[in-house]
Amino acid sequence: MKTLIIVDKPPYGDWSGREALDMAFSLAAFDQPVSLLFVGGGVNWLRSGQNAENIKQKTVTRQLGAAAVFGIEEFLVDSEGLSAYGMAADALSADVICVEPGPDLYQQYQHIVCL
Amino acid sequence: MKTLIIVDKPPYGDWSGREALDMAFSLAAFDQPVSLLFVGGGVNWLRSGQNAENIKQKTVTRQLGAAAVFGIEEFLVDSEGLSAYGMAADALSADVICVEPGPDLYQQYQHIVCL
Amino acid sequence: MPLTQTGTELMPVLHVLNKSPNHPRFGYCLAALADNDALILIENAVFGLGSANRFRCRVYALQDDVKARGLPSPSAGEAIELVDLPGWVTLTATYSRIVHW
Amino acid sequence: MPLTQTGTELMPVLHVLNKSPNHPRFGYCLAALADNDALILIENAVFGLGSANRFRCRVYALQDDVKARGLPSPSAGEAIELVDLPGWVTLTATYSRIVHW
Amino acid sequence: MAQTQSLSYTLVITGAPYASQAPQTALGFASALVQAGHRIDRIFLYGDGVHLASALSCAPSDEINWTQAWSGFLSENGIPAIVCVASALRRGVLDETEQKRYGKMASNLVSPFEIAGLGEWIDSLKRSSRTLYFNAAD
Amino acid sequence: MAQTQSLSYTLVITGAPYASQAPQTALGFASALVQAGHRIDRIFLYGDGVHLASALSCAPSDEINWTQAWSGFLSENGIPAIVCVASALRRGVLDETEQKRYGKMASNLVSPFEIAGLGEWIDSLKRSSRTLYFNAAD
Repeated sequence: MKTLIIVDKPPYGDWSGREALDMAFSLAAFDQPVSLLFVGGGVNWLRSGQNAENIKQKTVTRQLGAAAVFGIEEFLVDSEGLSAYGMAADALSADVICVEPGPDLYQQYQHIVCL
Repeated sequence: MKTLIIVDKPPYGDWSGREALDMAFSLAAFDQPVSLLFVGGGVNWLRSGQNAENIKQKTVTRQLGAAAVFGIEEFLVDSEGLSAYGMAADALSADVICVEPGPDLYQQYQHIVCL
Repeated sequence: MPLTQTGTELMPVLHVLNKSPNHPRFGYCLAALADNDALILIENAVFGLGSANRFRCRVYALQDDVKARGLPSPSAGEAIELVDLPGWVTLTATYSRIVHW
Repeated sequence: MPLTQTGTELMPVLHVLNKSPNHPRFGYCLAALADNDALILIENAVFGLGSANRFRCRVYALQDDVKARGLPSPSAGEAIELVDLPGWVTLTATYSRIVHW
Repeated sequence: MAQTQSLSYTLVITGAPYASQAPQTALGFASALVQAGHRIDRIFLYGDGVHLASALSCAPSDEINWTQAWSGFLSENGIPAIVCVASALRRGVLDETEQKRYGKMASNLVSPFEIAGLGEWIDSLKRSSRTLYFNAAD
Repeated sequence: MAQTQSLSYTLVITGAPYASQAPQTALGFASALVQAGHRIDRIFLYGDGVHLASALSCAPSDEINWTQAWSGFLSENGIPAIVCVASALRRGVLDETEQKRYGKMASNLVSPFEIAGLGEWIDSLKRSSRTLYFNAAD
């Protein structure tokens, strides 16, 4: 029962990404295989050098760091999104696999969630 | 104190347009000059032939009809939005003025509200 | 039909899309469609009926949402089928994998 | 400075934008800018810093939102000024007309 | 496309009433599901969807109160309905247990909704034939 | 760009906490306004922004409770805060008067917020030097 959680909005401006991540953490806690896919504006979750202290939120980088520890299998990232936001795959805050989201990718997952 | 209320989302899918319209009605009720501008997806508020009975909402056409009665001064509509959604200016549900939204238009209003 | 890594055959996907055509997710959904998938447009996504030639698979649209918004019914040449709520239910029963955009 | 229909001189506009660059409203805001207006990017709009050459007026960005998102500070050649909250307050006091996108 | 087999469903609602069309679309779909002879394992409210379970919402007299409509549908059909605890606490949707735990002056969870964790959602993924999502539109 | 004159402001918040960044951005701005010596005529909550006035919201211990933070700021500075009645009723934010009128089991409006109509917003447009809007981002 492999699950893919898609994050397509940047962090901090709204809450949907955090609640998507909570779903991923829960799956991992219940030993269900789960991967995260960052698409479009969502690639900004992986930007290095974030510091949300002054806007009084938790910096999401630390949460993503916990994701690997808690058993989230893969961080997939949309390569088109990376280039749209001027980000290099080797300068991200986490180890990622660059993908081109399409049918070949999605068919590997039984459940796909996009909040 | 001329006010412009901008509606840029289609009706029914969310509530922001209705609440923007409520603001316009209130201004008119307090005898404050107010115009509505429909931009982008918002032009679909003016489509003729709407009937929201089956999705259990009020059809917005009737509300727009009331707008003229209640003293809302003008319905402005973005001509680019009309063509993007394949709508003809002479087949709309209300009398409108086609405009190209830009600085020349906006400078005529002291207050501009875009929810 | 493509095989997964584990060798089991996967059913095609029913994609459910409720976003307007100018929403980024409309594009992500388009990019996810396989030839043998199906797509149903609901809520604000029915504004995308006019761009149906961009879809590479079977396309349905929820009648109530089309009617609410005053959109013209698709012509016979457009290969889009209007469905009612029971029709949508049938689609979800037919496709074992469903993605909501 | 242009004159309105009533003949009074209008102050230029401070535009406040908080939407991501791929949000439709980002474009509506750009189309509304006059040469002597000012624009301040806050919240998710700071992701638009990289496309600052599309803005035809003075551009500011809220430092806290830029820093939160890990975006590089604009280089000297980019003509974008980072402001803190007191700086944003000063801008709102300076411009008598403010539009929030 | 004929399919007469009876299946089990979970519906996840993440869009709020009066902000999105999600709860209304979901209710229409749920009614059609029951009519077609399928079983609904549970309704799961997540994110902004938890506002649907607020007993305090009051619709104008000429509009449908989606909380009441959902509450009635769930009771009539004996369908379990779960509100995600993490989403609910942040947004001020509380049952009496959470009210006491946090020392609040009132609870506002409408029956038959109950508060529970994401484990219920995971159980749906495992056990329901289909898990569907009703999100905010734009 | 120097401007030392003291002005009066109204802040309209239409984005909900835990769904948007609007209440936090607005609070940072409001604090800076007061520090700069400007006056805040009122805060006006509209649309989803009314959720900010729910006394029942509970933040996790390591997150800021934006309702409490706003409530404290308003009280300390004696700033009037209005919740739009039409938006509030639909979304289940009630004071005791509305609770009784609609026969509900509880009220949940946090002090010092008060419920009133759009007339208060129009008064702001007429009287405040500036009316600013804090909307949901995306």
